[in-house]
Amino acid sequence: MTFAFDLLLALSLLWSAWRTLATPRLDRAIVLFIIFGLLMSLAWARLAASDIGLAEAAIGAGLTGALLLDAYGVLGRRRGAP
Amino acid sequence: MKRFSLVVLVLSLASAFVFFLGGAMLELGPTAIDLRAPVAAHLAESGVTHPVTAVLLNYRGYDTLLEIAVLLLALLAILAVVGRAPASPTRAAHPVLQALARLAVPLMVVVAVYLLWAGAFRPGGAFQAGAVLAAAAVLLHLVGLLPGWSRPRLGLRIGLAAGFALFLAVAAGLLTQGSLLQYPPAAAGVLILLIESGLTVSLALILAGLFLFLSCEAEA
Amino acid sequence: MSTGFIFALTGAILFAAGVAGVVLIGHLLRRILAFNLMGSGAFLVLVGLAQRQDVVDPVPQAMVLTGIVVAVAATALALALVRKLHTLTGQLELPDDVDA
Amino acid sequence: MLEPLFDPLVWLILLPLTWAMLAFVLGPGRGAWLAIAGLATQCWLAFVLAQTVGAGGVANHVVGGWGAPLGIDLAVDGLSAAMLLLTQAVALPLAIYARSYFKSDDPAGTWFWPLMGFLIAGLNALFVSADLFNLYVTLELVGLAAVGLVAAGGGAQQVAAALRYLFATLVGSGAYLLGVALIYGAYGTVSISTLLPLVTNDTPLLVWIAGGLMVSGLMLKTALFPFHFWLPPAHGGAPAPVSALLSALVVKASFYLILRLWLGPLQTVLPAFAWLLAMLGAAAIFWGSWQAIRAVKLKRLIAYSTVAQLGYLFLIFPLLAGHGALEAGVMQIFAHGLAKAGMFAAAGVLIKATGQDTVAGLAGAVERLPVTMFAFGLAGMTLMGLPPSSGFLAKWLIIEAALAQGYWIIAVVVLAGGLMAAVYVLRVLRQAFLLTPASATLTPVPRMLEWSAFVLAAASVLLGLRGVELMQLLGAMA
Repeated sequence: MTFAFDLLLALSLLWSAWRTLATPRLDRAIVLFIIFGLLMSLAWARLAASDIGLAEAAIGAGLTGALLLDAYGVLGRRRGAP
Repeated sequence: MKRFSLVVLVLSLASAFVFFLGGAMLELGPTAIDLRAPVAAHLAESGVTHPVTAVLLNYRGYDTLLEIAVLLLALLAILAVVGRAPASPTRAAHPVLQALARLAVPLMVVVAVYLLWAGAFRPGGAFQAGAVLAAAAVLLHLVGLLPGWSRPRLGLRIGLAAGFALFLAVAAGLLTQGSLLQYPPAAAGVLILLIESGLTVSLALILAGLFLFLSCEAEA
Repeated sequence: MSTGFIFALTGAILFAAGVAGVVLIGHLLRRILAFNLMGSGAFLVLVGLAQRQDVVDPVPQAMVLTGIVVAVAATALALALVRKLHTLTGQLELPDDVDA
Repeated sequence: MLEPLFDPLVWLILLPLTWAMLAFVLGPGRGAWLAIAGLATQCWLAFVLAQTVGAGGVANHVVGGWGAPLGIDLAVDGLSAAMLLLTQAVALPLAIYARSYFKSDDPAGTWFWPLMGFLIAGLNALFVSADLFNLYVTLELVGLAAVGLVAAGGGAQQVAAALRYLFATLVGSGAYLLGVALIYGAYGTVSISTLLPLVTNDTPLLVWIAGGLMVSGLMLKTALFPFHFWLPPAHGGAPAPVSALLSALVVKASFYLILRLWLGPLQTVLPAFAWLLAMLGAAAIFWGSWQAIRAVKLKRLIAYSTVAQLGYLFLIFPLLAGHGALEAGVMQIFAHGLAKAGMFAAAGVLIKATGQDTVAGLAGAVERLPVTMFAFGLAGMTLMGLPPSSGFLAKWLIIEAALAQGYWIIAVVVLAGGLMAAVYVLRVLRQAFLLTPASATLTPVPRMLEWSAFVLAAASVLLGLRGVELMQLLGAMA
């Protein structure tokens, strides 16, 4: 049972990583990256590493995601009004 | 065509790499050294009861000292890249959002303090606490209650550097004990909590700064 | 197959995909994403491989905490540079390097 | 035994961290004197440490008192002591140079001092560390500081160069980190001294992959051909004091780490790649020199010369099993470090004076800026390998070691590289000896700039006469 869950989680990680790189729209890529980060913190929980899980959720997915979204917003706005 | 062959080349190299690495990982036996035993054996002298915190701030505290230097350095490099930007007007968000933020932020501060205190004996610590505080600052910025930072004034610069300075001072002061960062077992708990408190404040400011300095530049 | 090993293998694939992304993708924001995938892959290998018998090892866990902070520092710097480049040139890809 | 409180080994890390932090708190553009005072003290500390190591073998510092493998050990042998000595000896004149170089309103100088402090701290921490993961953190410290210095206050070209450099350095340290992860998986430790007895001839495949990853990552950071693509724009586009720091020290740090792994925990793995690295080194010498001969811009020329000169370092790997190759490599690190710092510093003066960064714009420079052109010539002498310079000594040692082991092909490469260096150095000097065009105007330059460039270049020549002491220091190996 746990094996099946681990495998599913691993596959979801790979899927979200692949979509992050391959999806044509940048905003979706960033959202997928944040999802990837949240899946990572689940993986850390499965590896009994709650410290990393907390840090990954807060820093990896949260702060990095906010930085990316902010950058995307600004670059998009600039592009809209040249 | 050239582009296509590059893609094929890189992807086949990557697949071969994964194939060999996976095989090599499978054939691995038990390791010659097992650090779990010494980590557990010295836990009583380390000043904390949570093994990860013991590694992070005591056994391998020197890594963490340099890591804070990396973080401070990254902020510094960003300041150097961004250059001078005029302070930007904040975009005021919907009053309901602002009210929600006013409610959420004190809660986040409480969570941060809890995480800091919990780090000594269970998952948590300065990094997570600092990240939550930074998130609170970012939230305040997004709803328009906290302006983006243009240039760090003296007070802010002191705040950004204080955690690192405190860590550095403790590390150097402990040279009197025989070597860098050699905590005396009796005082280890207090010193680690002192360092972590300083780090929480500075980490929060630095992590928030990564966002707020950049955010300011964008609107210039 | 242990949990540790599954995630170590996942990490290896993520690392390879991340490097391939950094090499192949021209768009700079996307490259930053690829770099982060690469870093996450290395972190998973570090903890997963050390815990391949599913016994918790705090040493690599602490190392990964250090690594995550370094990675976010690098990401923020990269974003600052990309934004600056966009301000100066309006481009989100690296221009050709010329000696003139 | 030194008092722990005054252990120079630790203070070589703590001191630059302290002045970097204080310079940041002091604010934009401040901290020059702090840095110069700190670096002067560090020079003295590095000298004391070298003497201790020369007399007593190896200096250690057990951080936290735990000892490897639980804690992190710092260790300084002859090789580390030599690198520390070079770092402080190059950084001090460059700091004096930079103080005059950056005007108070120059945006590139706003955060120069704290960035330089973190860079020097990272380099020193790298040279003393005996723990593979700790080395990763120091690599990132050095890499991010270097990128920050390249990008600071720059235009589009510089920012693009910094981004290219950043991705190269991050992928490089990422590959190194994965290698460390695999080593930890295989042995359960990342301490170099603990690993040494564990490494036997039946190395598992995983450790081979780890070695390949770590060395490829470090090659990318050292800009070994064909991974050199990021170096010319970054080193050629940065302000002169930054170019000098990067070319003289930063690329050497990752090379030092390859050497350290080669002589230490990966000694059963890496020698299999010796001729591959030497071939790439030879290719770097020819390609870098050729590009330098063709370069339009002066600093571009010097940057490509760095690509070529780094090639010599990789020629020593097939020779390391025999005698004298390590001495040859370290002599080349010193020769190129001092000469290239001097040359970039001189180029900075020329660019400031003539207002343009082209080789063609140098006409008449000998008449107007004799000290600077003399410095450029002395540094060029070292790069060409003319006696009595340290460059001559380095090349002589490589050829001697190569011929002693019957590898005459390496000797041929070294001689050919020297000839090509002569072409690009003389190309600059010839232009400088032309008559001043009537239209040329020259901005006056602070004397301090000219003389600090001269000191570095002269040191690169004079070291050739005092090479014996350096060789003796290297005798003190772990």
